[in-house]
Amino acid sequence: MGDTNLLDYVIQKSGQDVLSCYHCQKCAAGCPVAPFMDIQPNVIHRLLQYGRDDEILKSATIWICAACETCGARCPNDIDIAKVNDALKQYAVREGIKGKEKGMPAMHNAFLSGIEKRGRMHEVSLIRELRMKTGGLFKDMKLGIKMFKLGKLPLFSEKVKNMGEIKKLFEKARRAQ
Amino acid sequence: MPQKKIGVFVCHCGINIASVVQIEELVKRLQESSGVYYATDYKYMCSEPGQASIRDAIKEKELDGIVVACCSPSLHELTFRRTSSSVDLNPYLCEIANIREHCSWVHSDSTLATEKAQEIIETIVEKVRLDEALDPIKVPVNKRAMVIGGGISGIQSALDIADSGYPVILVEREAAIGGHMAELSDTFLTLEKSSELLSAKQREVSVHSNIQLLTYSEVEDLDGYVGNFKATIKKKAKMVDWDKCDGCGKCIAVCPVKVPFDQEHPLGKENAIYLPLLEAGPKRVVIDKGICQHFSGECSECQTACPKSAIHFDEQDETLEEEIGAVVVATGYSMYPKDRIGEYGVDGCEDVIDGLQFERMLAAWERGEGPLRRPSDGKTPRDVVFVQCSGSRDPEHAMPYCSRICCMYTVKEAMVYRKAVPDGQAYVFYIDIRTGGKGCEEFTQGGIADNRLIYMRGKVSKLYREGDKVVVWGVDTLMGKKVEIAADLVVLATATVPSPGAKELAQRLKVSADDYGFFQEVHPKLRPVESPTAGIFLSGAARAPMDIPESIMHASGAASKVLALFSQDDISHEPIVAFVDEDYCSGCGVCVETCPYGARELQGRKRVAKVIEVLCQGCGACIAACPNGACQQRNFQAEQCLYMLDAAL
Amino acid sequence: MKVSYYPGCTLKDKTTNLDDSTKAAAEALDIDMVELPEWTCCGATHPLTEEKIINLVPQIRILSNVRTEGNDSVTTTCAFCYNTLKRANKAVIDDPIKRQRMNAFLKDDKRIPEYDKETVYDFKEYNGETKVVHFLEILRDTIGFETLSNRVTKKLEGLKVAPYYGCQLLRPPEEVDLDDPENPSILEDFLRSLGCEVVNFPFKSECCGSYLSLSAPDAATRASHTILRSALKNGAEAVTLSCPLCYYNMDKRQDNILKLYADFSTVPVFFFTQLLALALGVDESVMGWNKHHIDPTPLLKEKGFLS
Amino acid sequence: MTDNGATYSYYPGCSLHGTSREYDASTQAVCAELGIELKELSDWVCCGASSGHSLDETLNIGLPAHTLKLAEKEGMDVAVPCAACYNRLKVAEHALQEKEGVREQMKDLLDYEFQGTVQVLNLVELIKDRVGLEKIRSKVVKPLTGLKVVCYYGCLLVRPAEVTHFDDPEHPRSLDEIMEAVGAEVLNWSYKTECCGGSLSLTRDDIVKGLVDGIVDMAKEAGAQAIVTLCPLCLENLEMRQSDGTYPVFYFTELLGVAFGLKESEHWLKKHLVDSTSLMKSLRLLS
Repeated sequence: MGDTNLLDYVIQKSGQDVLSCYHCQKCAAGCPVAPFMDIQPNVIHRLLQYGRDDEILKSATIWICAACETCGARCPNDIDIAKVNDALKQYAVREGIKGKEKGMPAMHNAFLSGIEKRGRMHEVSLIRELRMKTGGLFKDMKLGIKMFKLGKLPLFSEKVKNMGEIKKLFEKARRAQ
Repeated sequence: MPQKKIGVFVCHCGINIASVVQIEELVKRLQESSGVYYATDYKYMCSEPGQASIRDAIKEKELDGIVVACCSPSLHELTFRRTSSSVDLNPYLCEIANIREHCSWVHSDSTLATEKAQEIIETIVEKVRLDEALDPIKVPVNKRAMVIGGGISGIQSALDIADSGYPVILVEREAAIGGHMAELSDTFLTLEKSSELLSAKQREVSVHSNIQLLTYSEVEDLDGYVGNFKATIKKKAKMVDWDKCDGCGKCIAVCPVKVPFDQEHPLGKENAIYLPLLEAGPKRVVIDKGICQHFSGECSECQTACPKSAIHFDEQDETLEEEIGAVVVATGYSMYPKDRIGEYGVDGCEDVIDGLQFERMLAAWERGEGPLRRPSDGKTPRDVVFVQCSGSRDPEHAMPYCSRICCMYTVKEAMVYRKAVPDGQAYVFYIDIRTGGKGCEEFTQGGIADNRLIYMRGKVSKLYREGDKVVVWGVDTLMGKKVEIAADLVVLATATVPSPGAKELAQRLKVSADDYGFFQEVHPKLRPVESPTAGIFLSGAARAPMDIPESIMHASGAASKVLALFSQDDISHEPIVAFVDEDYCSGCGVCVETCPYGARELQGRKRVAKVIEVLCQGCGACIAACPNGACQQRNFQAEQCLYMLDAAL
Repeated sequence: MKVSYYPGCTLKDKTTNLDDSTKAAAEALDIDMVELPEWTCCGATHPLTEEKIINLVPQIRILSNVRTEGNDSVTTTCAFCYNTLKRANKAVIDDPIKRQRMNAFLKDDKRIPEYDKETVYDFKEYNGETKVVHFLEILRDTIGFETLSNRVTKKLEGLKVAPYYGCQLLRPPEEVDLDDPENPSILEDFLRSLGCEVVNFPFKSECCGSYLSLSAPDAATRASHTILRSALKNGAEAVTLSCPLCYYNMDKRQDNILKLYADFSTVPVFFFTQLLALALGVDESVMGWNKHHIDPTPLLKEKGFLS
Repeated sequence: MTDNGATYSYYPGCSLHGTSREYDASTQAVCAELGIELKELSDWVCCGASSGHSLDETLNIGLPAHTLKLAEKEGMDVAVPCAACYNRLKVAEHALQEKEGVREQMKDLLDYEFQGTVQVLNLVELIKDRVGLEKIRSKVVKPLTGLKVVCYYGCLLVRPAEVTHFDDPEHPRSLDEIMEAVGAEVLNWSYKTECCGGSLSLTRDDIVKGLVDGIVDMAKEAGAQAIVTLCPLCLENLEMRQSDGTYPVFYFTELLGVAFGLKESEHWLKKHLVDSTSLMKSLRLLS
């Protein structure tokens, strides 16, 4: 990341003026998943100011954020914390920093690699690849069977014919990091 | 004396009176009552139709006096007296019988209440029967004002009054006007240089034909009353002949007395002899007798060093007497002494300063006097911690009130500091950020974000020196964790308190001050710029902590009150005052001591007590004290009161 | 001037040198001080229990015994006993209900020591008459540091001492009221009157960890270390204090400090009465140097105060 | 905005070809009934959903931009039933227009110069604004009288407001109006835009259970017999993770189908994990 600290990186990448946060905690109050977070959404800004990058990047908060934009809509200083968390997730993945939350990164990686292969998301292969990485192969098995019986879990994935552009897109994305 | 034709007007006050007092029964009984010539009632006497009925009755029945039975006199006495005088009935022959607060509101038994109402009315009828027609007392107004204090408030009040064409004496304790504003760096919201804003005003004062500037002077005493004050002013000896002195500064160089940096002092005063920041004209030195060692020892270094031998220690203070009509108190504020806050370790810490001292450091940097230097070792502070509410909002140890201006000047100081030290980091420990006022919140939040100030919510518990750092123990309540910062410099936003000597001045002016020493206003909401003593007005921070914009508003507010006073050639005073029957007065002087308003004096060859009618507030203390009944009060004479008692019992 | 002396429990076993040096110094300064007979424990920390009776009984019984001895004041050097006695006394003075309850209890209590004998005791209600005075207050207010410095035979010239107050001597200020809680000066003036060089350091009234040394030893070690390190950093050669518990944390547990903070250098800790006795030329036996964990004698010898 | 009569490009998104087939079928049928022709974009690609914006900014904009390229080539406004896809496309559209440098980056990545000539429409917007309530009312054959429902918009349709510009982020009304138009009794409640947990379902179902139960309880408290929604992700979560297990959740297009008397409606409802047909039968809305 060069000499700029994480604070400057996040402000630039997410386009959110994190420094204008005056910690009214309206976001934390309205965030549906805040109770499950180890660091409250706005406290991330304070830790960025203190330069406690490690603590942030290893937190469960940035992965649990469901990007439902409630905070962004209600923040008096118009800070969209979902975008801040995106910038932090992207940075953590790129720097290979593993945090408390293992499931979500694995799920997102499996999702994108599926698209790189097929151009479209295929639930069965996504779940298979995810469970192989994080274990719990038989989780939701009962539900899975029921959905399969209802014809909602096609075994064969649809594939995009012209994959050339997709391949190029993923290539350039990797190089752009 | 022919029987006076007295009319009684009973008000229903909607249901407030009528719901308890039986109005018709009362009016019927009043019509039969001996002292009453005419009696009637109406739903709302104070309404326009109600007052019209009174006016018509007075004219048709040629009434000699009226009683309005309604609510408390403090509500509508004035209204009904104006109604009476509008039909040429002397207003002091119109009296109020309070049958609401004193009767219907406090009773429920309607028969008894009606009887009581009748008694109250008949008592007042007796009073009107013996009332004399009176006219307000006229007092000439000396249209000349005195402003005490030459800070921005005093300057603004003086200019407003002088610009309206009235002469003003501006008395300033220090050798130059400008007050604390002269010491500031930039001022918030526009970040303009404080000295630049001030110098325009200072020049205006020094050249204004209507303003007589008395610097290095203090008000010793104030006598007299509104429109006719007599002020005794002490012009302190400068001990320097300003015609000879050209401000070369040789004397300053040799002066052994050093004014400590963190002791409150006017700008430029580093020694006992110093160059005050004069608003205009050449630089000239002044000696502060209080700390000059010539008087406490035998030093006369400056005298010998002066090439023009302009210094002579024998110059005496001068005392002046000035006749004035109005006084504006603009004594301003000072900072709560920081070494009174033991836990902020101030005893050994030169690098723990207060907000005003940091202003001086920032102003010096802005004047290009080199980089920011901290008091202990002159190093440029990289980490500066601001500690808010030092001594404010602290009922237990210091001032319980919020000093109002620190949140704003702290963020501004932090912004100016970041200009002076671009790679410096400013931390602010606060309990609440109180930046109400136009444009203040945007200024603050913008300042915090743009300058990467770290604002932490938590009151600092302890400061102490460790090596060359000042360690700050605070908490960040957001994290719920203790925060320890090793700072190069700590700026305490100490409480704003009245300027030294304010309490004593209040006593000399016979004006009340609250227990912190801020001057007391008549009414905090409705009459904020007037003191309870008529003719004395309050301008700026002398009344309560306030920033420069508010000081200007209050200054002009006080000035407008002075102009209102000066707009009349004379002022009228309630005529219900005491008077002395000289035949009975034995000149014992008891009444003179008892009078709380100084409205009494023994006069003439016969040494007979005389009432200064303008000062008399009609409290009756002298009447009670007078041993031989020589003293009476108009329309409350003893005989009258006895009759009223008969009617009441 | 006759005053009862209340030593307190630790002065009879672990810190007899505090007891002996106090009595020796008092004698040297001819303060007529008589140890209270049959005294009991003062209840240590000011009553942690809200229980109505037991939290005041020990102190009030001691104070009323002082009165029965015919003295109007009691002195002690232990900060804990001073704090507890003074606050209990104030509680009884300020709160009529507590006073009533204590007197009721003391009235019955009078019969207990005589077990079987039904002795009628002319029990006089206790209303807080006894004055609780720390030994330092006697030096400051009764003797006066001026006269004290004249009575000193051996000036402790050049001994750089850091005065340590701890908490019980100063807080809560409105009840203890010995000195300014944030900027106290009584120990500084005392040391100057002995000729010592006073070392000012910011942690002179920070808590040493007190009885946490039993329940949370690391916390106490950390607290004492912060204090001692700050004293050393400000140039102290020795520390003086007036409380046996602070003494235990600061002197006895310096090797625990060394375990946690390798760069820490040990420093001798004196009771202020030891320095007083030393300065008054009282014989060595009262000092009990051997009771110290960090032996102070090398420093004293080096400074020429010990033969 | 190209008003090409009643033909729109159609971007179903991966879920509608997988776990939410009934949403795809009911959408096509209802649109046909309302005279709208949906031409599915050929060879469309996944919008990246939450994984795109979580892991890689280039993919986050690149994938939906690819779809926008296809749509612009077709030259028709594009209808997007799934709220998540709709959100992603709007974010890309917004970035291309507002964010500096994105247009060039996408030109380099997809070698296509974006014109911004095509509008992205979510299905509620299409039906309520383009078709209009009058047309809907005219098509009602069997009004859904007696059916008490609450409308659940989820978060991605209405937020962030400066990107989606659709309805009101706190109190949206458009779906309520559609359901009222077909005779259902739409009740007011306060969880219209509360998040259901979205992509957390696969890895943190404990969180989704908490959120979903909250939503279902509020719906019951409002007196509703069922929830109507418009997002496949929300419906999946609401059905899979509700502890009640019997509280029906409908796609709004399914109810429109029933109201329009479309025969295959029952077929769609049968595909739900949570039985939704018995409620309809009890109200005699299904034979």
